Amino acid sequence: MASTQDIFTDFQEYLNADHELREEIRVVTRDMNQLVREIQTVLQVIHQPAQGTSMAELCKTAEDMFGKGKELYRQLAEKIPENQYYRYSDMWRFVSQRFVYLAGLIVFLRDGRLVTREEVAALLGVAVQREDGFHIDLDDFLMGLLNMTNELSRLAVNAVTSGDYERPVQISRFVSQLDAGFRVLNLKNDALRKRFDGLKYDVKKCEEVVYDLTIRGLVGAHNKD
Amino acid sequence: MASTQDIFTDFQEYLNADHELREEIRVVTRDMNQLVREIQTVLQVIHQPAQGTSMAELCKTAEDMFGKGKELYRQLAEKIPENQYYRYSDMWRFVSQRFVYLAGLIVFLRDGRLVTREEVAALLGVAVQREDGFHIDLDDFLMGLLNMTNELSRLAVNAVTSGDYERPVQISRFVSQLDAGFRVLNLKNDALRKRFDGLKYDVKKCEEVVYDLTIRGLVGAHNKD
Amino acid sequence: MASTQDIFTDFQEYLNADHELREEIRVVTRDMNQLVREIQTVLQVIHQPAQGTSMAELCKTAEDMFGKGKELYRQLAEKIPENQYYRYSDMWRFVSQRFVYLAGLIVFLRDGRLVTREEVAALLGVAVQREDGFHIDLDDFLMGLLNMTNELSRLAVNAVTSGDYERPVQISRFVSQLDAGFRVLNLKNDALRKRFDGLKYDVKKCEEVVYDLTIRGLVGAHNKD
Amino acid sequence: MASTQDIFTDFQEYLNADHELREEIRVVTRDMNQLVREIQTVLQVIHQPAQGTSMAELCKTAEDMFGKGKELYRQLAEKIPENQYYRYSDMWRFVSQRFVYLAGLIVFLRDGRLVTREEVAALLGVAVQREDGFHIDLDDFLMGLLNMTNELSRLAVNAVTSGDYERPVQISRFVSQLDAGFRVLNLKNDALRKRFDGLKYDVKKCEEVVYDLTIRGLVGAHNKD
Amino acid sequence: MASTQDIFTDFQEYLNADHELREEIRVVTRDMNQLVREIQTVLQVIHQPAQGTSMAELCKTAEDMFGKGKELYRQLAEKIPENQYYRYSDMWRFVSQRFVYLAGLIVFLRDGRLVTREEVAALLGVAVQREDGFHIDLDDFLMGLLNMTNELSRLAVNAVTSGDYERPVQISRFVSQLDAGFRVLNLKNDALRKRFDGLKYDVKKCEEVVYDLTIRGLVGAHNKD
Amino acid sequence: MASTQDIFTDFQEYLNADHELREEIRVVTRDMNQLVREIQTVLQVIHQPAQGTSMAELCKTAEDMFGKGKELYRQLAEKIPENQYYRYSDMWRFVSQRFVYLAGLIVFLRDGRLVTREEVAALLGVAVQREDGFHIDLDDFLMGLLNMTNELSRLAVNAVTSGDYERPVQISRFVSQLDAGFRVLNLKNDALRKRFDGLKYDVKKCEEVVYDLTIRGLVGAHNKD
Amino acid sequence: KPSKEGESHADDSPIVKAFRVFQKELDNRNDRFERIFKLSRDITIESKRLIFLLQRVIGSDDPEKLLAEAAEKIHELHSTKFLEIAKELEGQDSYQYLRAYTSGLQEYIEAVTFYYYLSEQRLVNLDKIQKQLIFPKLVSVPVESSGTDSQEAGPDAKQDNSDPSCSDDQPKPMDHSDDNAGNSSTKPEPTGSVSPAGASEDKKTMLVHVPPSEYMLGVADFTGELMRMAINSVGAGNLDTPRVVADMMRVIHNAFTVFDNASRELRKKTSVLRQSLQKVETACYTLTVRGSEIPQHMLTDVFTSTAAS
Amino acid sequence: KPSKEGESHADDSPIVKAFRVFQKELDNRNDRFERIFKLSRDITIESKRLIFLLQRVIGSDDPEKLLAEAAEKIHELHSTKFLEIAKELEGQDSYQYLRAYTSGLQEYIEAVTFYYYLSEQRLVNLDKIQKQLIFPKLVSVPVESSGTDSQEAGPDAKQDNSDPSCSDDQPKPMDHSDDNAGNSSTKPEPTGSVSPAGASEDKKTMLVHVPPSEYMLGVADFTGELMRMAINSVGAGNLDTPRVVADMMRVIHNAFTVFDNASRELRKKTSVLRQSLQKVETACYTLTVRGSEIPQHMLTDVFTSTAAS
Ligand SMILES: [Mn+2]
Ligand SMILES: [Mn+2]
Repeated sequence: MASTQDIFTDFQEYLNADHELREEIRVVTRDMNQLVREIQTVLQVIHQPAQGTSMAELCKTAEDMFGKGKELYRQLAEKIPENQYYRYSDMWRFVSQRFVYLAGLIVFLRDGRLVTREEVAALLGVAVQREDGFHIDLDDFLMGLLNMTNELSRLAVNAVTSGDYERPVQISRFVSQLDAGFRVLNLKNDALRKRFDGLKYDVKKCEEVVYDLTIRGLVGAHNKD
Repeated sequence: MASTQDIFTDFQEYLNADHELREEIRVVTRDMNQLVREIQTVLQVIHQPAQGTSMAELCKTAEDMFGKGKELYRQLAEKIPENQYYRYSDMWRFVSQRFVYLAGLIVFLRDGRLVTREEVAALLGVAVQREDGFHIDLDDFLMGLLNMTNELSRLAVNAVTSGDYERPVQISRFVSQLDAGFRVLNLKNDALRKRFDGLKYDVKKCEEVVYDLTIRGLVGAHNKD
Repeated sequence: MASTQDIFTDFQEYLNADHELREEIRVVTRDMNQLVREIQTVLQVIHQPAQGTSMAELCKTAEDMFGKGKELYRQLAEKIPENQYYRYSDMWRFVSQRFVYLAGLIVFLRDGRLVTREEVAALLGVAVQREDGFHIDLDDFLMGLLNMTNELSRLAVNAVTSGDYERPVQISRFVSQLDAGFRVLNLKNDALRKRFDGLKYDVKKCEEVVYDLTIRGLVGAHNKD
Repeated sequence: MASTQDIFTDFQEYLNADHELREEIRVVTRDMNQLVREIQTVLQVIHQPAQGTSMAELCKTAEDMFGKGKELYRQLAEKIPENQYYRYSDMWRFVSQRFVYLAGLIVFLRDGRLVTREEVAALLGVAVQREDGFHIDLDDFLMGLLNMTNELSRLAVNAVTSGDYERPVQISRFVSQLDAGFRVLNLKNDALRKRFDGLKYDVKKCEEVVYDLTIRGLVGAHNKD
Repeated sequence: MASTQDIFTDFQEYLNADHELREEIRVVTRDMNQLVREIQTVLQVIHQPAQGTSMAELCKTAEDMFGKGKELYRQLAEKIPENQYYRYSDMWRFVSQRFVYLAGLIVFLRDGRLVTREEVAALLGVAVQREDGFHIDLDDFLMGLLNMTNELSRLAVNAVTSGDYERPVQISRFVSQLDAGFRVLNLKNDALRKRFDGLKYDVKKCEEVVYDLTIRGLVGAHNKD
Repeated sequence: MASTQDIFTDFQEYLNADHELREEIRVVTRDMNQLVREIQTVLQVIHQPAQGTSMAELCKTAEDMFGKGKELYRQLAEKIPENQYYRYSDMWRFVSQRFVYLAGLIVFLRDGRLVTREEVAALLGVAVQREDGFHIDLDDFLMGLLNMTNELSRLAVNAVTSGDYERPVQISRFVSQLDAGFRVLNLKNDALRKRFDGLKYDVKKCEEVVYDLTIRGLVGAHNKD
Repeated sequence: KPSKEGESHADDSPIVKAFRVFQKELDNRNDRFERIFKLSRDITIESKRLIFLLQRVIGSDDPEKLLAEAAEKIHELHSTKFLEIAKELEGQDSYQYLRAYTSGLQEYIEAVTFYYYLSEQRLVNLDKIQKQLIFPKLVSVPVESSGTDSQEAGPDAKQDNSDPSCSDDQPKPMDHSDDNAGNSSTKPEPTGSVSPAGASEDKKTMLVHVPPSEYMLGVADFTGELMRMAINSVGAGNLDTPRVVADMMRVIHNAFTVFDNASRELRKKTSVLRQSLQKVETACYTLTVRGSEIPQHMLTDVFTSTAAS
Repeated sequence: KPSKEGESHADDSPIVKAFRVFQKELDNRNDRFERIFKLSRDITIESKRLIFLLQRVIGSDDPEKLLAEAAEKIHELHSTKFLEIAKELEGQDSYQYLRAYTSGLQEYIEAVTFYYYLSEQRLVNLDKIQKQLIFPKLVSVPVESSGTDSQEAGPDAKQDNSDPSCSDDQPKPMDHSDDNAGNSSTKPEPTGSVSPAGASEDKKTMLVHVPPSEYMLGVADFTGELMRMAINSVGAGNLDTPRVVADMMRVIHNAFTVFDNASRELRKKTSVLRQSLQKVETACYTLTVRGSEIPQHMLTDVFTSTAAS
């Protein structure tokens, strides 16, 4: 009967090791969440810019903070045994989505275009594809983009309040393009699909802001494309 | 077998005492709930002020009613055996949150700023910190503030209907600051976190009201600071 | 042995009678449900009035249909053994709530005020108070009113689409008064309480409609009383 | 709009009265439950009779305790407004079932036969039929009998342990007759039906005890009638 | 704005302290759970005693292991701020119940009687009453006793398989007495009540074992007291 | 839009027809249930046969009562549209199982062998296979057999009490063969499988009765096959 | 290989012999159920993709192309998965296997109802859906009515063999668009003279039976897609769509409130339907309120330019 | 045919172009998940049948024949469904798809554990189970260790080509019964030097990874079958089986109580396990009590004759 006992001892060891690893991951992701909150706080200023706030500077400050994110992802990647990414990925899925959202916001504010997976990967020092090492899962990249559109529709409203009438036009065009992009995907009935269902309200909100500006002659009707 | 029987007799006494105390607490909290409902009724008038309603008077009336609350908290505190606050606190948690919400509303309407824990404690005649006696738990204080923001976003809408265009601007700025405050916290995945997730809708609602006023020239742009 | 068997034979008669009565009640309540659905279909037109639809005529048509309801309640009352109302009332509780909701809707559309218990009782040919015979239970009357507010908030939205800007103002004022009324009640933690918690969303929805109209000058501000 | 307010004030009074009555009923049923526990404790002795315990005396003691039950039922009946029995009966349904079970047990132990509804009503000082006043509902009477059979199957086992071989034979015959009685009933798919489905296990247990006695010659075969 | 920020910083410190204490408690209770499982494993042998296993030695071994438990309770008590026992007690409630269950089992196996609260307190080095310091809550003591009866009814069965016919008789008598004790209690409708409802199955199981032994003459009848 | 309305009118007719058919089926199955209860009452006598009860006569009486069952199945079959058996079969599934159980019991008592599907079909006037018309589903036939074994294991016990020592031997052999038959089947994890899991206890019970008889020399050890 | 369990052994008791026969019947049924269940899962996935495709029609540059693509996919579903299910159900009582294919069928109805709404701006009836799921039997007696009616523009009309997946032994779905059958299949079946469940109307065909209740559940889900489309169309500058959709949804909603007591499933769907309707009504409201701020002709101009982006 | 959705169009914006690429990745993954899920369903069904077969071993005239039949079926499962899963998982991270195959895997472990208990009267370890699910890659480089160890009597040893379903392109499962690999796969993975999840130990093989937690859940279910067998064996006159089984189950039960806090799933299984154990203990008790009425040698006689029926 000794062999039966051995099996259970082995199993106990397996459970212990798993437990310890999860604890270590938790420590890193807690720091990541902290960092995300800090970057977010920096970027919140865009909604209520003080006189003389420079958007470019804000973006620079926020982008620099990704340096610490890189270090944290390095620590995290080190801990994950090769090919066990999906065993533990639920633990960093949410925070990765927020990093994508922030990166996407910075790139749009600075360059007026969609961030690429390559740029996000570079900012966080991870691989683009699963095959090449620790990466940001495609689902999480997409979810991050959807979180960004929600923030942008809010920005469209607040930009008007601050007297900036060009930003909403730019945002509206961008969000429409993103919407067209997502429509190409065959999403399953999962979290991503559910979140995508909300995108149409962001599109609508942005269109409404542009409409408000247009009927008042605050932007030209035809400078949209 | 006498000793076995004794054990059960002792326990029965223990159960009875616990049961009786809970009954007594229930009596006090019922009165508290009643009082909360009454103060709330007084304050509901802010959403549809009659000609000549004075906000200051309303606040005064509501604040005076806290006198009875003080008395009820005194009765309650008396009943709770020293340092068994958390054994029973689920019984008054909800009503305390509502007191905080009402106090916060009054202070904001009157002075345009956030109520402090000290003020709430003073209004209810309780200690600020657990160490100093019967107090309002911090979780409940925060929850009360979050309930207040929901009421304020509703007020922003109704103020416009009543022709008051400055109130929404004030509310929007205040709610934004509260939001920034909460973002600093590292909340666990609990009721507070869930309620905080709802705060963003209040922020957005207020921003949209200000937007509506700005684009129609009913308030000036750039009046943020 | 005989006596045991006899006892059970008696029981069977009792059970059979109960069983048959329930069947008979089921037949009547089925017709009631059918009628409720028909009246509801008539009233659905308010959300999408064709050119020249007269609200007064609609209400008249719907009210006339209560004639059949009266007959059905007569049949039902006849079947219920004196004073066993609460033994079976779960079987007609729900349909009674829907009758109240429809009566409340008609009276509001026609006269702009709250239906009274007396009016509902008269429409259905039942007593107002339990003491006087078959009646609509107070809980069910209140639940019917709460169901009505949801339909009214929907109407506020659709009236605007149909170009009627006064209806929402009237509805908003009415729903607010109902809300104030319910707030006074010390409800138990039951179905009624739960449904009341939903009322605040109807109030808010109506207030936002009035807001949208006011800020665009489609109705005047300060028209609250 | 005064009338709306009046309506709600009336409602509040109604709700308060209902609440208070429920509190009063709760007080009485608590005492009833206490009494039931005490009678049960007396009767538990049948499972482990000390030398010289007289079954007749036990039954007498237990029966005498029903006197207090009579008083409690009198208090309860007094509180229930005429003909609102079924509005509140869920509050005493369970304890009434236990009184029936105890009465049934006493009568069987003493006389070896089924208790009648009349006997139970007399013991508790209530009416037999609904028409004649406060009564024990038939469903609850039947449920009480089913609880009794469970206790009897346990007694069949313990009687053998105490060296009493006649009792199991008597119980088995009695429980079989009860089973035959219940089989005649066309029960709905409710709690009673579910509990009746458990009766077959009691029947089987008793039959197996008689079998054990028979095969060992401790009682004679063919002694069934 | 600074003051708002300060307030939230204070909040964060408070939340952090609470969080850390919970973490420390978790560490100790994890060790306690580990110890409980080890003692349990030692005592499992009673169900399958090898030739020559001495029950007394087993009990001695198990009892000695309580030494470590004493140390752990000392550490735990040290951490709990004076009189915040009930704020955190949900964290050790379950493991305390298991200690009681093990202590109760040992005392019954050794001395054939019920363990006292004093004995349990002494074994774990804690106070008997809340007033005197860190203690085992009475609810948990009782729950532990109820967990013990389930193990005992299992032992009654396995003892027979091992050829020990006296043990079941002793167990049955003991479990019956415990049942009588619990019946006296007026339990609320909580976990304890639910668990107590399960006790009757243990009583019945033990009675059936004694029945099986008696009817085959393996133990004498009438040996009840 | 007229055609859209037609679609819903058609559907309503479909629902009405379905509802009416279900009502008609319910009437027939109620009579079937009543009949089953009556046949069962007749057959219950086998467990406690009075002096001079003839098993053959009992079986004859019970079998004759199947005549009415035939008529009821004829009525039922008439109502079911061709190829819609499985649309409604949940409504008679349970009562069919009971008819199979009773038929199986009669045939075993009379001839000591397993009833065939053909015999059951003939007794009830239905087809054997789905292709040939209204039939008893194989699942229900098998479930009926499993219900029968439970009754037979009970009969094995009671036969001994009545002094009949041959019946248990016959039953034990029969139930064992049935068990072997069921083991051939690949049952899914459904109701049938669950019920089959209980068969082993019937087998065991029968074996134990035969064992009891054998060790006492009441039947020969070798007259079993 | 060792002998199969199903085979009879010489030493079996009569009971065991009987049970070996039972076993075959049970295994047959379970295996068939399993095969149909898997086909249904495939249909679900394909139908979901189809719906995504159709959601791109509003606001597309070339809606005709997308609709043609959808018709192609529907046709492919008929000639593969549905045909396979029809084969499995041949000679069976289809209600016995309804649980196996109901979820795929409902998702398919949602998709195909959406397709017809976009093509023909009306609710397709059950009769048309059912007919497309009738197939000629494999034992091919020459079928007279196999000539297609070219008047039908639906996916069923696409019967050229350009689809490489449509090899010779895969029959095409039949389209009886002559009206002599009426809408018999939405008529109450119990009283109907034909028996569409399992046995098809004549012996030369086989079918996947679509019970009216499954049809109606699919229609309910379709209204969710209508809502999505209406909201999206506002963003695309399409001002009429929300009102047109709201009208359609109100008709369906009112009809559903009439029979919402029929089953728990229908009741649940009705409540979701009501929520969707209110979302579309709110969109109509928003358009009205916002449109009030400038004259109508200017509003159209504004949205037209917006839509061009 | 119209162009597929996945293809790139000239007029796409850069965003749409990027999203078309995303789509392919999503579709690939979802399709793979779906295929594995269906294979898992098949494995579940086959494993349940296997368990039924194994329950007939006790009390059978020819247990060896039944065990051989079971070995055959297990071997077939390896060379069909499991091999297909292994192919699907090749180059993937198997934890990404674990949800797709865990339920089939657990049922399989229940079955195979039961098989080994009946053959060898002991609990088979994870290492042995895992090794049977390692397969040579299709791109066949000559594999040195492909010669089978005939010492192994398990289903994996049956590697002759008599099974017609085992055609040339279907490789046989490999059996590394040499001990140099140790029980590495029950060792804690995170710290282990090898990575059994997805990538197999050398580049010439592929595998279906069996995580220890799934193994243990399967073992828990296996005890339910042990209980069934023990109760059945009493009816068959087998007096020793219940005691032997009870001993085995007690060992497992005690072990489970030690780590029953690891997950809610394990805790639930532990409680079911305890109930099963008590049923077997009650059977042992019944045998003892009933056996007390006559001398032991006579008892055996009685049960032997009973068993002959
Ligand atoms: Mn959908
Ligand atoms: Mn199993």
